[in-house]
Parts: sequence; structure tokens; C-alpha cells
Amino acid sequence: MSVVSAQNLGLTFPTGDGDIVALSDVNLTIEKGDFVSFIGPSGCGKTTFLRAIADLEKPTSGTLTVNGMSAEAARKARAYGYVFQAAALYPWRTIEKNVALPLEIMGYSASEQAERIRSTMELVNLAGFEKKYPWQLSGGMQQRASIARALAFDADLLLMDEPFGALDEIVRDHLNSELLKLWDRTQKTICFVTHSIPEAVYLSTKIVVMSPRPGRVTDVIESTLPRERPLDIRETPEFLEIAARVRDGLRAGHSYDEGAV
Amino acid sequence: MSVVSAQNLGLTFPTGDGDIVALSDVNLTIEKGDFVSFIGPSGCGKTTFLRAIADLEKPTSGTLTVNGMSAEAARKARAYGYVFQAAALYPWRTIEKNVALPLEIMGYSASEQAERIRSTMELVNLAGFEKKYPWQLSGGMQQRASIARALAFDADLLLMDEPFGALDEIVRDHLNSELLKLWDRTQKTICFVTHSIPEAVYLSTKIVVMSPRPGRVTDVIESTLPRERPLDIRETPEFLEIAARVRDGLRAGHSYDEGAV
Amino acid sequence: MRRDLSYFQLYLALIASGCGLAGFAMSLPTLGTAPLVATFFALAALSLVRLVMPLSAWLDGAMAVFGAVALIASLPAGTMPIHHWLALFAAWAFAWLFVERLSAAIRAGRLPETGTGVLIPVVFGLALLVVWEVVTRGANVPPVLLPPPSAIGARLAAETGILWADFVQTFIKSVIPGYIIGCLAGLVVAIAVDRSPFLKAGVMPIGNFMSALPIIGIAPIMVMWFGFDWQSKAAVVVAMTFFPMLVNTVAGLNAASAMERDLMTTYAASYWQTLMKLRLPAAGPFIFNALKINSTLALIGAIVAEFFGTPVVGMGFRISTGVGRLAIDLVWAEIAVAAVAGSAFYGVIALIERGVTFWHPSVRGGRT
Amino acid sequence: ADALTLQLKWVTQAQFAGYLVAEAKGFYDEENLDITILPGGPNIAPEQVIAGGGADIIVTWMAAGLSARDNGVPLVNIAQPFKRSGLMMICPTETGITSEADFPGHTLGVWFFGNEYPFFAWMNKIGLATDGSEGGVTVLQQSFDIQPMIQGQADCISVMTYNEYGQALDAGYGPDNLTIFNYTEMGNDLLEDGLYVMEDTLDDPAKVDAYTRFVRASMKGWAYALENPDEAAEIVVEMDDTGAAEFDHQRYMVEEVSKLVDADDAALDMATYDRTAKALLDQSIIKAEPEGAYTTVVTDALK
Amino acid sequence: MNRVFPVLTVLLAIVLFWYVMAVHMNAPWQNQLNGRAGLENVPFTEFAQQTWSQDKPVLPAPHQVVGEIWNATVALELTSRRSLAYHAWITLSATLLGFALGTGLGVGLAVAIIHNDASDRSLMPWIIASQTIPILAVAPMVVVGLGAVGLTGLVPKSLISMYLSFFPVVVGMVKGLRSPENIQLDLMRTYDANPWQVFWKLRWPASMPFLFASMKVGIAISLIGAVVAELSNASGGGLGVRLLTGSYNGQTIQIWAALFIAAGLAAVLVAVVGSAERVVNRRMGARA
Ligand SMILES: Nc1ncnc2c1ncn2[C@@H]1O[C@H](COP(=O)(O)OP(=O)(O)OP(=O)(O)O)[C@@H](O)[C@H]1O
Ligand SMILES: Nc1ncnc2c1ncn2[C@@H]1O[C@H](COP(=O)(O)OP(=O)(O)OP(=O)(O)O)[C@@H](O)[C@H]1O
Ligand SMILES: Cc1ncc(C[n+]2csc(CCO)c2C)c(N)n1
Ligand SMILES: [Mg+2]
Ligand SMILES: [Mg+2]
Repeated sequence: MSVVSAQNLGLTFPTGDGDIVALSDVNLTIEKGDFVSFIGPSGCGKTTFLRAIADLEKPTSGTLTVNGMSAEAARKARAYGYVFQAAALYPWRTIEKNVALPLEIMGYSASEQAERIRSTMELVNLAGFEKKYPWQLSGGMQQRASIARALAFDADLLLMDEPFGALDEIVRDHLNSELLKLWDRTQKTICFVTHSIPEAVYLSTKIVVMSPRPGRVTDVIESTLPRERPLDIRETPEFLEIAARVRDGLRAGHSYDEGAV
Repeated sequence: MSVVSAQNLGLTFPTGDGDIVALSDVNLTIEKGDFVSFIGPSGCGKTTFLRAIADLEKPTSGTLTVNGMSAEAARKARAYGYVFQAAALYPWRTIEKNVALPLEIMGYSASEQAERIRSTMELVNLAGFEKKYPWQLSGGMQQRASIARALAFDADLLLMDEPFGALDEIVRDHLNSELLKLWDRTQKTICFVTHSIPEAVYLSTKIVVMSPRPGRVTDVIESTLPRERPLDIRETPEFLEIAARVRDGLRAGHSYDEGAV
Repeated sequence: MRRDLSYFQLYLALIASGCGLAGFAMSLPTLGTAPLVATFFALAALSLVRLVMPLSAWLDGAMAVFGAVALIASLPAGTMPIHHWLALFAAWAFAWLFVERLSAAIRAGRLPETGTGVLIPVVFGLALLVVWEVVTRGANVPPVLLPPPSAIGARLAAETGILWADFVQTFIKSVIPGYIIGCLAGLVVAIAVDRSPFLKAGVMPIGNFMSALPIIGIAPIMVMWFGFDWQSKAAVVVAMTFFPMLVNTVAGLNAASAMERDLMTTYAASYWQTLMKLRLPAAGPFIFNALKINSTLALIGAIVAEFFGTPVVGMGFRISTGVGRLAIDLVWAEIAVAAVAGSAFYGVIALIERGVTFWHPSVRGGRT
Repeated sequence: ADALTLQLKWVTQAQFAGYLVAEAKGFYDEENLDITILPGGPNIAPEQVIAGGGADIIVTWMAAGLSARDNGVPLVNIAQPFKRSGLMMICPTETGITSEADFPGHTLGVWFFGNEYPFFAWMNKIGLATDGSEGGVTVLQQSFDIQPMIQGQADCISVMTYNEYGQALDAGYGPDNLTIFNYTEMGNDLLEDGLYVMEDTLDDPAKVDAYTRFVRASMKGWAYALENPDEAAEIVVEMDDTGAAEFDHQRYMVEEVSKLVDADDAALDMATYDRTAKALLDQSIIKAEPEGAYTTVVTDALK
Repeated sequence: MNRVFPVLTVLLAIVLFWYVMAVHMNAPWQNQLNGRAGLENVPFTEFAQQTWSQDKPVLPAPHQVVGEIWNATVALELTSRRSLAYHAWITLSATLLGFALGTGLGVGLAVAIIHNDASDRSLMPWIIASQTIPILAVAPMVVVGLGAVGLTGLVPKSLISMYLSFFPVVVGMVKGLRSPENIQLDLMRTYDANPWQVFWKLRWPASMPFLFASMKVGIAISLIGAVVAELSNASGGGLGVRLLTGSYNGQTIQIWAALFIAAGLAAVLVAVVGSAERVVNRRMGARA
């Protein structure tokens, strides 16, 4: 059974001046253990697609199943963890309380909460910062806290919307390899939105290239890279070749009209 | 006469819990027509240095001259145009009125204003959007409007603080080559802050690598690339070599302690 | 079963029909005396068919209106029988159900925002009036305490001359000049104070202190200083409107972001250029906030001041002497005029705000 | 004990000394009565309070009482301890006003809130317009103090002999620099502080009995107050919740009030009543000849 | 020091101006008095002294007001009905009860409004309209009406105070409870949180800054409400009654003293809410 399966998926936003077709005729299957990156120019529907999987938007046509059930049923079964583009930590909660938030809502016992907080905080390398408030942490640390929050409960599917968008290249590299390690260890399925070609190639087993107006999938590239990926894999010809293919796919989808910017 | 010249420049922010040394012992000379990129991890003082040039911050030690005079005198002589990281357009003004803002303040005649608005709007490819308000435009278009605003009056020095930070890779590529063309045509001196190594290498004649705590210049790399730069210059070995040198310089400045993230 | 009602709406519908059923049973013995109400009960009970077939929201609206009319038309002279109270409940439930369904329809995009959006508060207001009318008359509330709206309306219509003269004296002569002077003075002082950090540090705490002070307390003093006529009332209005404007404008002048200001610095813009092109426009929402607060304060201030001595005309004068003469319906008519004038004043300012600060996210409605 | 609530027309002051003294000296207790005395104020209409059920007996001016009756609040006068009016109009001599004939063109301060009827009755009688028209007077709603005269905002102001007139005396005014129009002396007086109840309660003999005992005790209070003005003033000061009453002023007020009250006779004087009713009818403050607006059952029972 | 000095300077300027105005405004009456007493050519310093020590001045001098405040508070027993402290306490109790009721009502309405479209649309315009009703006109009827059903003293005053103070709280709390960004709400949805959880874990904490901002306005308005109510309810005393009786007796010094005590009370109340805000902020991990 595939984790996500979309057939002829369409999603239209009605607005004051006409409808916006955010997704049109999207067909995509994501299998258990996949690391799927979504890349494409602004407004091509990456976020919308992730939100549809998460049942935060309702598709207007086609079918979408998550873990074999409707997206709504999957959400109610707490099938996934979602990492938003901004960290979206609650500023009035300490880091540990932020991580505890889903656990409280899902009714975990106090002792289990404590245990999970400890282990996920360690996983994202934030042990020692439990009692700090979000503003006392750097942007990267906040982002890691928000990842911890999505990992704290047992969802096999992780939806990540440009989680590293705001970070500088060096830090990003670092978090990328951490994320790969985590994925390797936990066997989760990951859907990952990014604007960066190297990032997409480096991380993914499958790269979905999208293009806007209407938002659609223009290319799905299966990575031939091995699961084990040191950082300098990015200088190998194989890597560069996949990157070039992604770049071509992207460029094709980019019409240089004004609205595209 | 060099456009910007800093000797032993230091800038310290006093704060509640101790001083922050944002810039320490910076020595740098920028010549007319240079395209200088500043790159470095978050908090290394890139913005602070640009702001010092613009006389938005006062250095606490060392000397800094702009066009041979003090930064304040240069500012009063309207020696530079500044593009902020965020577009910072005034929401109550149309795009064209935003571009007109510096012209109004500097007392240009109505006809000259109209002429300059027309030409710069064309330059940044925004003709037809004159009467729109900022929030009616996409992020990229807003950023271009803010560039137009900095270009509208005749400053030979352009200070740009991560102007393309919020844009996706393809659009960024596009604006990068437009910026290069503009620089080539107008012979302006440009100081450009970025987080992206390829961007820095692609654009600059000189790359200033900085590192934090205290903010300082760790490397100044003179580019050996020709002035004429097609986009695919980025796959040449020469390019990759400079990029690698920048990356090494950056990594050296990055201590992997938590605060650095 | 297709669900055209939410659970909450369903409860309301059941309450309405339930009251209808019970009321019908109770009114059986006296069926002939109030045929309209009995018909309403019967129809309300009939509306239970919505369990098997959907009924239009407009039908609920019609039932509410019918219930109200039936009740008011058959209000007995003495105390109201119990089942009439059931009719009031039922009519209220229908009205509530009606607005619930209308707003659900607007949200779902099935009805247009304009028009229907106005209908909902109007229905609510009318429902309040009906309840007021039925309760005051049905429960024999002494008219010298709270007259029914119909009596107030009759007074309103009969005394237009007096009401208009009072309105002119209080609103046109006292409120408007006081409001303009107070707001302008607040604005000007704010700008003056803003130039000097020293003055700002000195004036602002005092301004905050003064704006918390029960300014109406100065009404007798103002009457003592400025005499009986509208001048003293205007002075009270000036004092009441000055501080909110001062405090808000000073806050607003600081609302421009650091980057927006830096931009002006890079242009080596002068103080006045920065003020006119950046800080005042950025302060717009704050200034309008004060203008709106002041629009309700001003009228109250003028009316209160008239309690401490006036010429024999004015809304406050009429209210206080009206109470003394037990002309309570005239007093309420005057209160109604004040409420309408105040709301209209507020509405006008809000409209101007929409036009002037069109760019502000709170006006253009989110996004970016 | 029978519980009764008395609503005064004005703030706690010696104008109501009889009731306050009766309460303080236990005269009501002696009559097996439990009296609550509610002070009034410029925003409190006793007629409204009694109509709303907040009081059993009120102290008010007859003009206001009859007007309320005309407006559908069936008030009935059960006793009238105040036989004369304390109302005056005073004009500083520098205004040049020496007689009624000098009024036209001048501004006169008048208390409203139910206190305005005597003035309008007077103006009606001497044929002066009060609507601001040519040859008439300008009327001002006067605050309850003498500031308008001191400030020169009004040429003449209303005063009570027992209250504001005292303030004027304190401020250096007096008969030598004032023209004084005394309503009683001019024969323009309307009956002031009387005791009123709701008409329907008079059907209940137990109530009537309670009223009778109340009036009896009150008159005893008045008699005591007039005999012991110092103690009465002290009691008034003591019973004032607001702490505003001052002994000297209250002492003065007891003195002046004693000239208006007849402590031995609570009965309504029919001649003054008829004049009051006629004056109100004449200027159509009330629309119909009042009927049943007074009863003598209580005062008859006192004898 | 740096914060106090400017305030003191401005205060000093105000006091000086006040003394000058006191001379100016009290002069006509003083001239009359002197004229009547046959005094001529009073030297200016003495004349100024006279204008600053009138019994019922048009504008009392600052020291007269301060003296009256002193005499009416410190110099008297707290329970004395002449003590301004006693009256301040009466007004304060009505204010606090009214404020508590108003805040409760305001929050309750705001909760209804943000959770229910129909309430939002039907209530909001009327809530605004309610504030345009001249409360002083309605107050006597409220007092009489409630008195008729046996509610007297504290309750009617508090209700009027509540009527004024609920308004800023509704307006602020509607904003505050709606202040969570979409992304924060979406997060709750990804957890399939129920409305109750969304309220207590997100909306309520997010609205705290708005609640406190509104409560600062609300408590000041509450005090105004209590004073206004006292103008219509003379029994029992209170600062409003002092204002009123002061005004009947032309006791300007008494008016000003009551006014200043009221202002001081307002300042203290606002400061108390402010410190409560700081405590809550600290609990909620706000930046120092
Ligand atoms: N709530 C909405 N209402 C109307 N239009 C919307 C809404 N959300 C998204 N859109 C539109 O749908 C399209 C797809 O948006 P989406 O956010 O999925 O793009 P994206 O690929 O995530 O872009 P970015 O890289 O900028 O995040 C865009 O044109 C956007 O303007
Ligand atoms: N106004 C200020 N007050 C105190 N500290 C400041 C101030 N502005 C900057 N700093 C500090 O100075 C250091 C340099 O900041 P700067 O903004 O120049 O960094 P940057 O290189 O531009 O970083 P980024 O890439 O995140 O924009 C940082 O540690 C920052 O916290
Ligand atoms: C301070 C004070 N001011 C005015 C009056 C005038 N006045 C005298 S009697 C009365 C009403 C009924 O007796 C009124 C309003 C007063 N008594 N006390
Ligand atoms: Mg997106
Ligand atoms: Mg920066």
C-alpha cells in the first residue's frame, strides 16, 4: 500500500478576481520509506499539495489517499507530522513545552511525554535547551525544535515545507545531513519542499518538479544516488547530472512573464 | 580615489548583557566599478558593515571614508542607493510613487521624475505596474521595485543587502544576470550581501568572506572570471574553484557550536 | 439524510418547534382570543417537517416576523398569559436560526456578503426591539422606568422639532467644534512633543495619567469657566478627546519600522520630509483609532456637561429635565437620537478610515 | 415593625431635618415603624422612584407631584408640613433690576428637574415670554449653586432661603446689594416639600395606619428639630453619608426652614392647594383639574 | 533618574502655569471682594496670595487642593464619612466589581463572537452602538429600576461600570483571540485538536497581550463608570457624590480634590493591571 497516492488531483482557489488553479491533474505515488522532494518556482503549488495531503486544503477534483484512507481520516488518525516553513513555535511555551504540545493534545501520559521529549530533543541535538523560550534560540535551533515537535509522536509520514529556507548555506548543509541520518535510522516517509536544486538532489530518492499556472507536476526524477550520502557526493558527476536534469525541468516550467516572479 | 575605504574599522553594540562586537579591525578598499560581495554566516556583520558605509551606524573605532569623505558627508551628498533585505516599500504609495519617493525628497522636477520613473521601471521590467500598490505584487516584483527606487536617482554606489534572499532559484538567476547587465552598462560600484556561494561567485569582482564573534573579514577573494558572464559560466572549473575557496573560507569561520546555527 | 443544518441550528429549530407545540397545547382552551398567536404556534409546530424535508432559511425568517407581529398584535391589556412567553421564545429561536443560517450561507459563498451582511445585524436589532416591546408591555414594566419602543417611536415622531433643536445645540454646536479642536490639538501637540525626546518623556506619562482620569468630572469646572452655553460643552469635549488623540498619535508616529526610517536616512531626508512622507502616513491607523474612540466619547461628554447647567435646549438638558418631569419616553427618544447620531458619527469615521488607510492589512484584509 | 422607605427630594440636609431627627431620636421606632431614608439628588426623580416601586413615601414639590399624576403616576398628597415656599429669585443691584418690569432682556437662572414650575407660573402671571422671543427673558438651566451670579452668567438666579441664599450671604451679598423676589411674599408660591404616596396603597387600611404613624412621628421630629436647632443640625451632619454637610450651614438651614414649616399641623392648606393647581392648569403644565390628588385621611387621623 | 527628570520638569511647568492661571481666574472676584471691603491698591504679591487662598475660588491653587486632599485623607480617620479615603474605597469597590463583571462579559462575548459567525455579524454593530448611548442618562433609570427589585448600593454602580468597561475588552479580545496566525491554527489542525484545546492551548495564551491592553483601558473606564453611576445614586457616598455635592455647594477645592483622588486611583489601578501583565508575561517567557 502506498503512503500517498494522488490521481488526477486538482485544487482550485476561488478568489475575488477569478479562480486560481493551484493544482491541476496531479498524479503521484509515494511509497513507504521514500524521501520525496518537491521543487518548482514560487506559486506552483508545492505547499498546496503538501497541505492537501495534510487535509489542510480540500482538493476540488480527483482522488487522494493517505495510508490507504482519505486525507481527513489520515489526519484524524494522526498519520503525519508537519513541519511548516516558519518554525511556528508558540512563543509562550518553552522549547520542551512546544515539543510536548502534540503529546498533550493526543493525550500521552506525563511520563511518556517526558520520555519522548528527552529522546527527540536529543535527536535534533537540542538537549540542554529544554527550558529556553523560542526567542532565546537562533533560527536554526528553532527550526530544529519544530522538527522535534513533528517527530515527537509516532507518525510514519513527515511533511516538511521548506524547513531550511531561512538558514545560511553552511548550517543548511549540516541540517541536511542530520535529516538524512534521521531518515535512514527511522525509515520514515518524507515529503520535502525546497527551492534549492542541490538540496533536493542531495536528499531525495525522488524529485518532483512542478510548474505554475496551473500548478502541475512536470517531471518526476528517480534518484540513482545511493542511500548513504556523504556531503561531498555533491561534487560527483552523477549528482551534477541529476541536478542538471532538475534545472532543465525547472527552467522549462518557468515562463518569464511578470507574474512568475 | 577609492569609493569605500575602511581602516581598522570596529563597531561595537552595547547591549544589556555585554557588548557585541559586530565589526572588528576591518580593512577593506573598494574601487570604482567594483562588484563586491559579502558572504558569511548569520551575525558576522555583513549588514552592519553596509549600514556603516551608509552612515546608518556609527563605527566605534578606525576610519571609514566614502568617496573620500566621511560617511555622513557622503550620505548627505546622496552618494549611494540602498536596497534593504526586505523591499521596504511604503504600502500607501503606488509602485511608481514609491520609486518617486527619493526624487521628491531630492527635489527633482515633476517632468524629470516622470522620465526617471519610466526608465527605471523599464529597467527592472515593471512597466505596466506603475499604478499598483506593493501588496498587489509578488515578492520578487516588490524587490525589483525597491531596486528601481535605489536606481532612480544618480548614485554611483549601490548598497544591496541580500536583495534576492526571498526568491526562488530560477528567478534569482534571472535577476542576477539582469543585475550584471546593469552594472556593466552603468559602471556603478556595487556592494552586495548574499548567503549563496554561487551567487557571490557569479556576480562579483571581489568576494569578502566574513566570520562572526567578533565580526571580521577572514578572506578577500579577487575573482578571475571575465566581466562578461553567461549563466553557464557556473559550470566551468574556474568558477567551481573560486566557489570551493569561498566555501572553505566560510567553513573555517563556522564554529559548530549551537549559537552559530 | 442530507444535513442542511448544523447541530446547533438543529437545536434551535427543535426549540422553536417545541415551544410551538407546547404553546399550541396550552392555548387550546383560549384558542379564539388570540387566533394569530395560535396560528403561529401551529405553524411553528408544523416546521418540524424539516426533519424529513429541508426548509428554506427565508421561511424561518418569515416565521420570526410572523411570530413578532402576532405577539404584538395580540398583547393583552393585563399580564400576558404564559403561553405568550412561549411564543416569544419561539419567535426568538426562529430569528436566531434565521441569522445562523444566513451567516452560514454567506460563509459558504451561497449568499452575497453585501446586503445579507447588513440584514443580520438589522434582524438582531429588530429582535431586541420586539423583545423589549413585548416584555415591557407583557410584564407591565412601569412606563416611567422603561417605556416600550412603540411609545418612544411615537414621541420621536411627535417631537421632531424639539429633538432637532436639541440635536443642533448639542451635536452641531458642542460636539463637532469640540471634537475638531480636541483632535487637532492632540495631533499638533503629539507632533510637537515628538520632536523633543525630553518633552516626550515628560508629557507622555502625564498624558497617560490624564487619559485615565474621569474627565467628565471636569464638566462642572468647565461650566464654571466657560459659561452655560455650548462653549463649556465644547470645552469638555476638547478635554475628553485631546488625550486619546495625543497618546495614539505619539504611538503612531513611532509605528514606522526601523527599515522604513533608515530608507529616509539614506536619502538624507529632512525632518519634515520624513514626517510628511513616512511617519504621518504610517501613523494613520493609530490616528483613526483615536478618531473612532473620540467619536463616541465626544457626544457623551457634551451630554454629561449639560447636566451641570445649560440654556434650556440641548440633548442633555432635555434628558435631565425629562426625567424630572417624568417624560420618560421623550428621554428615551433623546437617547435614541444620541445613539443613532453617535453610531452614524462612528460609521462615517470608519468609512473615511477605509478610504484613507486602504493600504493597511486590517483594512485590505490580510495577505502579505 | 412596618417597614417603609422614604425618598427625599434632595441630598441629606436640614431641609429634611424633621425626618432625619425622627429617625435619629427613635420616634419612628416608638411608632413601631422601620423607616429607610433614601437621599435624593439632581438625577433622582422621587416620582420615578415611587412609580418604580423603590419607595413607599416621597418628599416632593406639589407642582412636580401633580405633574407626575397628570403623567400617569397616581400620587396623592397625605401631608404638607411645609406651609410656605422658600424659593426666591435674587439679582445683584448692579444688573439694574429693581422690579419685575426690569426683567425683559435679562438672563434668569432657573432650576429644572421638576423645580421649574413656580418660575414659569410666575412668568406666566406677569406675561413675560420665556421662549427667547423679543421682550421676554432668557432662561438658563442653572446649576444648583450661586456660581452663575458670581460669574455674571445670569443676571438673576434662583435660591432657596435656607440654602443658596445663605451661600450668597457668605459671599458678601445681602439685601443692600441684591434685589430679592420672594415667591411667598409675591403670592406666587407653590407648595413645596409635601409627603406623597401611591393612590392604590390608600385602599389598604394597614398602610393608611402606617402612613398615619409615620406622619405623626415625622411631625414630632419636626417639632423637636425646631426646638433644638443645634442638635438637629448635628443630626443632619451625622446622617449625611457623603460627608459634605457642614454644621454651620445646616444650622443656618434649620433656622430658615423653621420659618416655612408648621410643626403642629401637617394638614394641607386648601387655599394654597387651589392656587397651586390653578397656576399649573393656567400654563397647561397639567392638562386637567386634578382629582383625588390629596387625601385628608392621614391628617384627620392625627387629630 | 533619566525618566523622572523630564516628568518632573513638565510637572513643574504645569504647576507654575496653574498658579498663574489661579491668579488670573480668581482676580475678578477678589477685586470685587477688595472693592467691597474698601481695600485699594493691594500690592501684587499680597493680591496673588489672596487669590490663592479664596474659600471658593474659580480655580483653586495647587497647594489648596493638596491641602484639602491631605486634610480629607491623612488628617481624618479612614472610616469617617468626611474622609476622601473612605469615599475612594466606596468608588473603588464598585469599580473593581464592575471591572470584574465587565471583563468577564467582554471575554464571554469575544469568545462567542470568534466561534460563531452569526454572533460576530449580529453583535458587533450593536456593541459599538451601545457605547454611543449616553450612560449618564440611563444611569438614573438603572438605579431606580434595580432599586425597585431590591438591588441597591454596590450592584447598580457596578453594572454601570461594567457597561462601560466591557467594550474595550470585547474589542481587544476579539482581536486577540483571532491573533494566532493561520500557520499556528493549521498546526493544531494537523494534530486534530478539538476546539477546546485550540482555545486553551493557542487562542487564549495568544490573546494575553490584547487582554492586558484592554484591561488597562477597561479599568480606567470602570472607574469613570462608577463615578458616573454615583452622580445618579447619591446614597452611600463615593467620589462621584463628593464631586456632585462639591459642585452644589460651590466647593471648588472639594471638587478638585475628589478629581485628583479619582485620577490617582485610576493611575494606581492601571499600574496594578500593568504589573499583573508583567507577572503573566514573565510566566509566559516574554523577553525581559
Ligand atoms: N488560500 C489561498 N487562496 C487563494 N489562492 C491561494 C491560496 N493559497 C495558495 N494560493 C495560490 O495557489 C497557488 C499555489 O500556491 P502555493 O502556496 O502552493 O505555492 P508554492 O509552490 O508553495 O509557492 P512558494 O514557493 O512561493 O511557497 C499560488 O498562485 C497561490 O497564490
Ligand atoms: N542594533 C543592534 N543592537 C545590538 N546588536 C546588534 C544590532 N544590530 C546588529 N547587532 C549584532 O551585531 C552582529 C552583526 O549583525 P549583522 O546584522 O551585521 O549580521 P549579518 O551578517 O548581516 O547577519 P545575517 O546574515 O543574519 O543578516 C550580530 O551579532 C547582531 O546580533
Ligand atoms: C444644594 C441645593 N441646591 C439647590 C436646592 C434647591 N432646592 C431646594 S428644594 C429643592 C427640591 C425639593 O425640595 C431644590 C432643588 C437645594 N435644596 N439644595
Ligand atoms: Mg510554499
Ligand atoms: Mg544581515
